[in-house]
Amino acid sequence: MKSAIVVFPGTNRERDMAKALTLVGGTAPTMVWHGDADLPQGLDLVVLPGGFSYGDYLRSGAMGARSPVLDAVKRHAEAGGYVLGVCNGFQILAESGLLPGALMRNRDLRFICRDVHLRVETADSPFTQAYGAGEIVRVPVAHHDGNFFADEQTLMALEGEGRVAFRYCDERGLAAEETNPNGSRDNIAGILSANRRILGMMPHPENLVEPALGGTGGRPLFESITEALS
Amino acid sequence: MKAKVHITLKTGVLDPQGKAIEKSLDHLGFDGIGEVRQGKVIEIELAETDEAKARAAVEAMCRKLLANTVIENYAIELS
Amino acid sequence: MKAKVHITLKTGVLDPQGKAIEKSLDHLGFDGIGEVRQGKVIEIELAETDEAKARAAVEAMCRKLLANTVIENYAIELS
Amino acid sequence: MSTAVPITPEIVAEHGLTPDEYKKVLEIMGRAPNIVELGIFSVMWSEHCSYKSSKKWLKTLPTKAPWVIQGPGENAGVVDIGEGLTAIFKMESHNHPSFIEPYQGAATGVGGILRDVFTMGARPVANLNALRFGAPSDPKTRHLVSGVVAGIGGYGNCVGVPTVGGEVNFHAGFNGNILVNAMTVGVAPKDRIFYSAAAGLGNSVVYVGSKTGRDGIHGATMASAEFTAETEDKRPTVQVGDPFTEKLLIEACLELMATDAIVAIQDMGAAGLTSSSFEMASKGGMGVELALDSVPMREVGMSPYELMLSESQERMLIVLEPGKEEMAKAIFDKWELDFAVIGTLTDTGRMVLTWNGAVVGDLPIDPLAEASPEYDRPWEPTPKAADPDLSGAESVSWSKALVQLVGCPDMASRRWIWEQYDHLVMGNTLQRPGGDAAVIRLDDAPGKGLAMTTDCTPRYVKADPVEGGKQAVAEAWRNLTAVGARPLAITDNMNFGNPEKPLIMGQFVGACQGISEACLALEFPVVSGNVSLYNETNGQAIPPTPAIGAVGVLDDVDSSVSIAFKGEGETLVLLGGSAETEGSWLGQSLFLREILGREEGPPPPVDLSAERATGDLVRGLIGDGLLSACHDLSDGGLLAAAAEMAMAGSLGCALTLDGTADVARLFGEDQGRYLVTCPPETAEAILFRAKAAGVAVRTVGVTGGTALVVNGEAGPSIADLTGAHEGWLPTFMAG
Ligand SMILES: Nc1ncnc2c1ncn2[C@@H]1O[C@H](COP(=O)(O)OP(=O)(O)O)[C@@H](O)[C@H]1O
Ligand SMILES: [Mg+2]
Repeated sequence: MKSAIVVFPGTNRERDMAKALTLVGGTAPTMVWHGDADLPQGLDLVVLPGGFSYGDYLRSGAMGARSPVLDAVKRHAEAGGYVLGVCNGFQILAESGLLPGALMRNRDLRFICRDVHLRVETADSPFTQAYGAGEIVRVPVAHHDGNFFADEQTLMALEGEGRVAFRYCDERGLAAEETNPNGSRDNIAGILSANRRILGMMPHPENLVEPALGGTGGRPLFESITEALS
Repeated sequence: MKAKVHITLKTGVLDPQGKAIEKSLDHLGFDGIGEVRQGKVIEIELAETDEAKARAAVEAMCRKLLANTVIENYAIELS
Repeated sequence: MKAKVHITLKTGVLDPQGKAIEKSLDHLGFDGIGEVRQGKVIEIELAETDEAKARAAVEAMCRKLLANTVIENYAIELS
Repeated sequence: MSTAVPITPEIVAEHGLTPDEYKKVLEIMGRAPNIVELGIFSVMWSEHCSYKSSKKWLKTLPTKAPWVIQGPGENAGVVDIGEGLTAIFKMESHNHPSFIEPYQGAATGVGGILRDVFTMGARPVANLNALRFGAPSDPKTRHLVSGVVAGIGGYGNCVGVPTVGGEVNFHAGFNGNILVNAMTVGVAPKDRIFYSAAAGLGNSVVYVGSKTGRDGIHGATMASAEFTAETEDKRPTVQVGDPFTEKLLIEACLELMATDAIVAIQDMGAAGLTSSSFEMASKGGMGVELALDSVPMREVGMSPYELMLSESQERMLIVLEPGKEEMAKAIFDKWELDFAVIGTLTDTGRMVLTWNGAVVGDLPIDPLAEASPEYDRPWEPTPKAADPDLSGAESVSWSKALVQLVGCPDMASRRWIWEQYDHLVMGNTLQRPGGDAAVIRLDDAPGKGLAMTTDCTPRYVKADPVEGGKQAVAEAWRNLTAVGARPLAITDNMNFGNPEKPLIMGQFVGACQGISEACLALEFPVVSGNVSLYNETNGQAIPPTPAIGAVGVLDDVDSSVSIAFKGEGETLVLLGGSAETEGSWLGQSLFLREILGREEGPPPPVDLSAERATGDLVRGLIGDGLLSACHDLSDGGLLAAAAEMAMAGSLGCALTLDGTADVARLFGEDQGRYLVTCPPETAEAILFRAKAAGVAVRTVGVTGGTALVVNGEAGPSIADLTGAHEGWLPTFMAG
């Protein structure tokens, strides 16, 4: 699998992502600078990592979504390429229109860093195939703007096409208001594009891939992509 | 010229900041408070002196960057 | 009534967001952009119908909660 | 222009210089200074920059050990952690600004301490924060907690450095004067550490980072020196942090540091351009000439005075090797940061400031630095406290008291706080907040880890500054030991009241003495620190708070243990203390304050040799894999420690104590003790090794069940304890 991580000014989880990709996938990703007009040739996967591109100023992901490299990411996506956006990466994907909806300020207005439980809503995607559908996994969130919003029509489309990838829930799988950390509509934590090759998610699978870090809930995601792209 | 861009959340989009302010005002003992919504104002100094051209430019800025039209409306005021 | 509270950073106070927007507009190819500053607008629906009383209440809200007067100025508009 | 402002006695006084100090200024200058020069004297001789009240005593602190590479005197301390790496760290206060504007005050505090660390070549790898707030009942407290925590998170989260630990106290003594102490730990290769001493005649002095605005220029001074009609507009402003720019600055500086372009580098902290340029020149025995008109400015109409005194954030000063300007500029251009050559190094020994070619300031560097005032302020020791009144203790139910203690403001879980801090970014956090010390692993040395903690118990220090000073160091050492780390060194943040009062000065002197004794006994030197004096409101000083930040190393990070009970049926062993006095010390205990409502008595004494023996034993046991959990005993004593371990592991335990289990034994805060667990078959080996080391040891119970049981009497369930422990802070903050 040939992967690249896009680094924007202010990105701060690119190393975490690189570590996870290398550990699970076996090959180190290339780092691409936001100002670059082109992505490396023959790329399978582009990752927009977590962090605070442009300080999250104006709106999280707004400025990153308008940087030159995003045009290249869009071309990659249009050509059927795979894109993973985590946290700030998801915000950028939403801001750029590659995924629907928007990520607003958390319901309680506070930054939240803690482990949450996710229900894997579909195993039918290159990012989730190594999970079982309905499986409950524990991974951390670390964000201030993770409150997913989309209008009714969009939500219906996402649900109808099985494009909700992850939902916040409790350790038994119950997705309710009390298990919703940030106010996201319908507890949505991650969504897929129509061709299922773009995944945007707020939680950080890359931060929980080793027992030493306290768990391996994020690992199957990287196993999935590695398998899909090998 | 100077442009003021007012950015507000579309109706129907829940406004966590507004809600929180509403609650806090309530806690502080203010009553008769209805809905509270929070928006942004971005003030931009422009070299352009022609109003129509300035408006067109600011329109473009709004669409390209300043507002997220999935959730936000914008209004431009020039002076 | 409806109150609109405009909150702006005092002159001289650094506005990192404004600066970043300025740079970003520049990168997007907009030229002739001078200083950019970002502020907030808070819209509040009030049960009060007397203008003077409403103004006094909103003043109090500004001082107690809405504005951080160490770094921000506020202006109230009623309608 | 500013240089024309006449220097009147009022202006001198507003610059905080005493008549005697001003006499010295005249001697050094050989003439009256102009306003720019006066401003420079004023900041260089301020308490903050000159340490005039504290210097005499700071010099007595132990600062050396074979692993210390750089002690106090540079931007941060440096210790060798093996495998060609160093840990670089420091703690610094931002108390007053955080009280005025909690979010920005705390945020810029974090920004400042980060710069102190990366200026030395380190990539920051962890942040900690030691916070002291007023009583929960004080109307300002909630707002201050909320703002400070959001500010620390807002800055640290954005720059991408995990905030992994800290401490929080609430006490009425901090009502008008909170303490916000921030600590950063960084890691750098041993052969690439950067210092601040300028060198090389003719080398360029370069300014990088953000532009200079009118942030934080001393209010009173400005008002009378410069302001006329436009006062409102030119009013000095609160510093606002820009963590995004800081993140770029970290990356740009580290990129430049990977080349061979830097001769010296210094962040612009308090007193901005003045102290950074002055210190760099002074340390290197150089002169410096600065063209102030080339400083990047944020606002129009700024004066040389303002440029020299501004405290705008996210700026650094660098002396470059000749010919490296272009290459360096390219790096800062890439990161879209300002870069300007603003001066050159000279051999005149003077600081010469120009403005559009005209000299606006000309001062001798060494005489100014050498003549910087140093006071031997009169001091009085704190009188010894009488024994506490313990009446009422007999009738207390231990079970109720325990629930009350684990849910009291000083012991309740800080989860509400640390969940607002990104404590996971970088992907190296092995022990998250909530344990005795945070543990992170190192990217550049697989298998190795760093442990860190901050500690101080102000109520102990107030009752007895010497014992309290010792205790702060000992507790930090103990917390590192409890996760299996080898303690290396500390940074101290000395927060006290007005040193001109002999009793307050006595607290400072006593704390220094206690810290010194502990550092020597534990081989745990001071490598950096910060002093914050005059923490008073309406003449009332804060409880003396010498906050200790400490760093230790784990050579085998996998051997580290946490506080959580791991499984049913494990043996609980209590290590340390002494068999005779065990659990009897209630003076200044949390039990006495929270349950009996009295803040009395002397604090528990620290026996440093027993401390050392016990800690060394515990570390050895952890290293050898004999322990499954370990927690030191602090606030709330034995029972509180057992409860914390039980809550962390969601598992109960039954304690069996010889004789009667009175509250003094359960809640006494005798020092130097650890509660550990091990599989039953290992207990024998632990008892044996403890006896061989001369460390008091006894098995005190077994894990299991869903409640805490003492000598057969069932106490609270783990669920009730957890409810009280986790409930207090969120409930308080929801107000
Ligand atoms: N301000 C804070 N920020 C982050 N973590 C904190 C803060 N305050 C306390 N903690 C964490 O809470 C836990 C308990 O703190 P404390 O009671 O001071 O521990 P100890 O008694 O072991 O010194 C520690 O892990 C500490 O790092
Ligand atoms: Mg401890």
